[in-house]
Amino acid sequence: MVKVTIWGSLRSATDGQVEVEVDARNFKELLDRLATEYPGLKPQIERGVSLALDGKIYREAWFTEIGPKSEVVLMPYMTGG
Amino acid sequence: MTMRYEKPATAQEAASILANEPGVARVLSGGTDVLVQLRAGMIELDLIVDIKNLDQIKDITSEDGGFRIGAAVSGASLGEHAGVVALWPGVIEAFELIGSTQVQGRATMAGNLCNGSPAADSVPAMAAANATARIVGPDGERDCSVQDIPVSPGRTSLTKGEIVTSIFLPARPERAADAYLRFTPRTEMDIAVASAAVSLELDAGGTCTAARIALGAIAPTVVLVDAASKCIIGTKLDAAALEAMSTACSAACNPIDDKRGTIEFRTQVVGVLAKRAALIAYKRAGGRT
Amino acid sequence: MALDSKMNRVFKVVGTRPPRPDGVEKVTGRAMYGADATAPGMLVGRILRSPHAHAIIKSIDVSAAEALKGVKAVVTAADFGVPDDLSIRDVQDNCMAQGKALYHGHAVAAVAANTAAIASQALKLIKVRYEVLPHVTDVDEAMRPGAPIVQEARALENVAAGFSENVTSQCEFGHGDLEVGFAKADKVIERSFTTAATHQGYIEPHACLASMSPDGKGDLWCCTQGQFQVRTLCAEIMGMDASQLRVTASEIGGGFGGKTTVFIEPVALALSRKSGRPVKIVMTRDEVFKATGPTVSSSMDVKIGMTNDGRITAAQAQLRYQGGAFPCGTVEMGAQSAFACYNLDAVHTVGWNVLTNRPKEAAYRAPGAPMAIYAVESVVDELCQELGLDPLNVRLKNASTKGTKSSYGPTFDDIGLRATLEAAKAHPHCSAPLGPNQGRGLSCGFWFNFGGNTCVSLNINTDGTVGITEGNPDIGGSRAAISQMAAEELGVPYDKVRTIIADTNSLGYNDVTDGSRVTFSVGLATIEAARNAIKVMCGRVAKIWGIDEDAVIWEDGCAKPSGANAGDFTPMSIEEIAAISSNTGGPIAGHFEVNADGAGVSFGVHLADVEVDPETGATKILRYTVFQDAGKAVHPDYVEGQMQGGAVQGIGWALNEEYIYGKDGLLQNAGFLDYRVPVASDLPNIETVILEIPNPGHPYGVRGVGETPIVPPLATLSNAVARAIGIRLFELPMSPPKLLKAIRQKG
Amino acid sequence: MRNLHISTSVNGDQTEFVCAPDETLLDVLRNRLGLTGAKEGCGTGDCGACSVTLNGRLVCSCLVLGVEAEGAEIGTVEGLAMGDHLHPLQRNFIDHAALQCGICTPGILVAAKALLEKNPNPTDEEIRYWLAGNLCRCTGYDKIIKAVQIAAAEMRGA
Repeated sequence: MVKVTIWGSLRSATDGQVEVEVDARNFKELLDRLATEYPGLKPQIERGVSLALDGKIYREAWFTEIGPKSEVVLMPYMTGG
Repeated sequence: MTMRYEKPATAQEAASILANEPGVARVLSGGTDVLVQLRAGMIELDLIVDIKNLDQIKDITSEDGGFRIGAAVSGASLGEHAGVVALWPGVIEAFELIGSTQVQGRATMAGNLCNGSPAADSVPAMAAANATARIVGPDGERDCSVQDIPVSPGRTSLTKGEIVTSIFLPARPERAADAYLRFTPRTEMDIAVASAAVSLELDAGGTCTAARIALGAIAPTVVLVDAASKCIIGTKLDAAALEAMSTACSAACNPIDDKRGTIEFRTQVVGVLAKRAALIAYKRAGGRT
Repeated sequence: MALDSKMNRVFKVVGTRPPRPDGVEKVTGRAMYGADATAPGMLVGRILRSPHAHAIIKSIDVSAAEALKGVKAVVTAADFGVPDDLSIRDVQDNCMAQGKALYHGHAVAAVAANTAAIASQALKLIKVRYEVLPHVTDVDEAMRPGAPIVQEARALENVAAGFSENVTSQCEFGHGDLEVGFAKADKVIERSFTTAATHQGYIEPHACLASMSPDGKGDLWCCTQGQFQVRTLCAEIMGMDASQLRVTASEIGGGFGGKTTVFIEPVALALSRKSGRPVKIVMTRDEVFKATGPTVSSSMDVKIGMTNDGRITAAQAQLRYQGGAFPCGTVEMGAQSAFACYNLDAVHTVGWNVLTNRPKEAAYRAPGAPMAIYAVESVVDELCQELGLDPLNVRLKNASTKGTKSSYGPTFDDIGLRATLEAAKAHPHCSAPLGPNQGRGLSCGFWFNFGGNTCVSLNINTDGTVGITEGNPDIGGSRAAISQMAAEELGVPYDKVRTIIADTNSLGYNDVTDGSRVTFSVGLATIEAARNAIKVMCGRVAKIWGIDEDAVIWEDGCAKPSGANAGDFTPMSIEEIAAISSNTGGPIAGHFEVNADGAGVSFGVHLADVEVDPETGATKILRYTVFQDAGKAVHPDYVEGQMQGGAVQGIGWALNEEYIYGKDGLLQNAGFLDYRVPVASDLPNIETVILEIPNPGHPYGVRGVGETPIVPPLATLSNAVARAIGIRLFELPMSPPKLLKAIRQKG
Repeated sequence: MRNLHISTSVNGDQTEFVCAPDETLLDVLRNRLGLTGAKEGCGTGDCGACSVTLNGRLVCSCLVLGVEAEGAEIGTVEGLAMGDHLHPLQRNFIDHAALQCGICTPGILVAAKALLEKNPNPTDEEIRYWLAGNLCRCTGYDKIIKAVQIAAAEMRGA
């Protein structure tokens, strides 16, 4: 199981939980599980999210492997100037 | 667009062309205002009359101890003229504040005057210097005080067909000098939010015997503030005299709120500028504070 | 792709300052920018724009314009389809108003004609009937229930109740218990701030040349930060396959984020399709200000608690950003960045995006961060003043470091904030004496930096020189840095490498030049492409020598046997290998395609000394120093250039730059005269101190540097002014009328 | 619209062109003579990207009519280098990274050359004020000022 930190405005979709646990080995699985288990997250996941894995921000990479002890943080999809 | 371009050889010819033009016409000298307006679509012209071919239009000549400056003399040329710079440093510093080095390569004092902007930098300085403009029109030639030419933003007292052919900066006695200061948010490339020109004459003891103080960008036209002059005439520009002068300047303001500044700001700052310009002029004239 | 294990690598080319490859073209006037292209039979395109801030377009009559001699095509929204994708539809509607003009300057029609004069005349003949609607340009007003609604039904599911429909999204970040945190504080300060919208102010107006042929193929030449993005947007809007539209990026005269989308390109393509001729559109400066993408304006509240010894106990912010007439996500980045510099137990940020009748914002250097960090750094500074604490020491005490749980969630890896603060503390600027009416300001800054989709093709020419094809427009010297990294990796001299920027047909998809990503991502891909080419070369040499491929190594531009056991062979140089490539298997190349991650966040610290004229409110900058972690400065001149340029843009933002709207909702200062970017005489030298704390996500340790430097100047200058005259302003710009008013009110 | 026939000299070459009376010198240079080194950043004399010399004076070519070029001598960035030999300002701008995007560079080079002809040994402040009409949004001006100083020293033979 992977613990995922959810940002504030999405917590209404996770019954107010800051962290949720899902069974996933990579980002693709993680996003799929989140969308299934917390349907309220689906619109945001479809609009785009980034994921921080142990402090490093990934914007799209589905197959990035997640270790059982990894810190995973969901973030909005971001752009720069 | 069917704008025509004419480049007459004499002032009379220019006046006649302008007088007989049924459409919208403008004079082109340095072009740093008229071409901006044309380009920005603020004006649509039927005719542009380039006056740079006129006789003596690019000349600076000595006259009665002063200087006559042709209407096509650019800021860059004027600034290189040691005689004018020595006699009227405030007029020169005002004119040189207009635009960039590039704009100085083309801009003219006559153009700055005839554009009719309340924020024109050289106009308060010329007014303080008691400069006159020579005007040629369909009915001949006349001279007019510089401060009587702008009548409202963008408008002048010139009648149809009239053009300014030169500006005359008069002689002045020893122990006299002028100075100009403006406020702009940037150091350069900006339009005066408020400005002040001060021209002084001193006696041998350093007492101010005559003063002309002109303010810009604080009213629809340049304002000569006699009440402010009176505050410093007969003084050595002590703090109290300066404070009174500054207050008189602020009292003479009739500014607007716009994107460049507020009524409050213009009113306050113009007094500060007048005070500082007076001190610079006083020092240039040989006075010691 | 992680940082090379040989961490103590001695670089030969990286870190030097060679001349940039495009230098001669640019100093001789030969470089081709957006407006410099021409094509045979080319027409001039011009755009008619809304004179109203908000109006229904009842009808457009183009018949008189079409009838004008020399006019070859007129287009309106009716000439475009309705894309399925909402974000594409927004881009299209921004390029050509659909039914409603949403801001002053919104495009409503366009013409293509033989000459510019005819095109301008034709615009005047287009009759548009408008029904003028109430408008709103201020963010706080737009949020209130009852405000004029810019677009209906655009709010996302997560917006709380009680706002007007203009509030399109809401975001929240943070951790810890604020109540507990504030209770521990000895001093709590809460302040409200506003910042004006500013423009990137690139000197080159947008320009493009479009050519559509009757068989549906299109070519587009334009100044852009991302030709692939332009292709995606234009192909969708025009209903074309991506393969049929080739986009070539010209040299680009500045972007800073503002050239990451399209404004005129689809219009030029539509005019070209309709006229059957190439069409060039060049924006005027007036159009650039009115109808491209400035940054957001903001209204913000910040509350911070601090102990008497300078420890921040809790921090909270509410950010309200307006990004113009279409939804945008800038506030999310502001909300995440706001407190990123600090190691906090309790932090909470809420942000709202708001629609107004202004042009849709575009990215501008660290989008969303400068204003949020301005507000935070102002309150931190005020707390230092109130508690009598040294502002630099307080920041050191609270600075984020490796292991800090960031305000946006993840735990920081190696970051350079502390080192940067220490460098500032040790710098002579920090202790230089100050005179009357002078003050010294300090601020930290932060930006995420991004990687992204990147392709690089590296070809070994038959003479052993190197051609690199990459896909990101060079906005500030990146071709030099990329050539350096290739030269470093291949062991060849810098001048043997030439890097060019490909059109969209010559390479796979590359993300836009944004997010400080190019030197990082393209550099990374170049290094990997070089390694792939090296692998090919070593393989060829192994065959020649008849030894195992693993027994050949690459050193100093030569293939060598890996050791005595591999055999005794004379090393083969890249020139020798290239010369016989026909015999050994054909051309030699290395490619690399990646969606790069691991860009590594970046921190900066700025110090400024100012003098305020108490009689006029004018602020003069006396001294300015930028400290920033570059990871590894590949070409230090251009790293310094980014630091200096970003700082000066921030200085303009702090002091004078602003979008000024009248009560009529019209933009009042759409020109460089009254939109006051700093000129040379406004500024001192901008001193720079580059720190190099290697980024673990890049083989050479490179970090993006382009965006962070615009973040700190806002608070740096506000803090300096506050210390110079004892008055703190809570709005930007700190224009002289505002400052003088505050000075006089204080008395 | 009647076009006018103009004879002029551009970078020392006798040149003729026709243009409309309301066409700017900048448009003539770029669109009729193919000299696209001068850039249009604003069209209103506020950015300096179109700087050229007109009879030896530095001007914004967007604020000059093409017809005013009759009998004049015009200098543009294309005339700075002598053959393949760059002007010291050009070389030092490259060597000292005084350009990033490069769009303002032609105008700044023409302006800086005009300055050094008038004042071979300017102070930093004199350079900053002389170049105040040339906006640069990339560099923060620092490296431009330094490159002009280095070029000036080199041209003085210092």
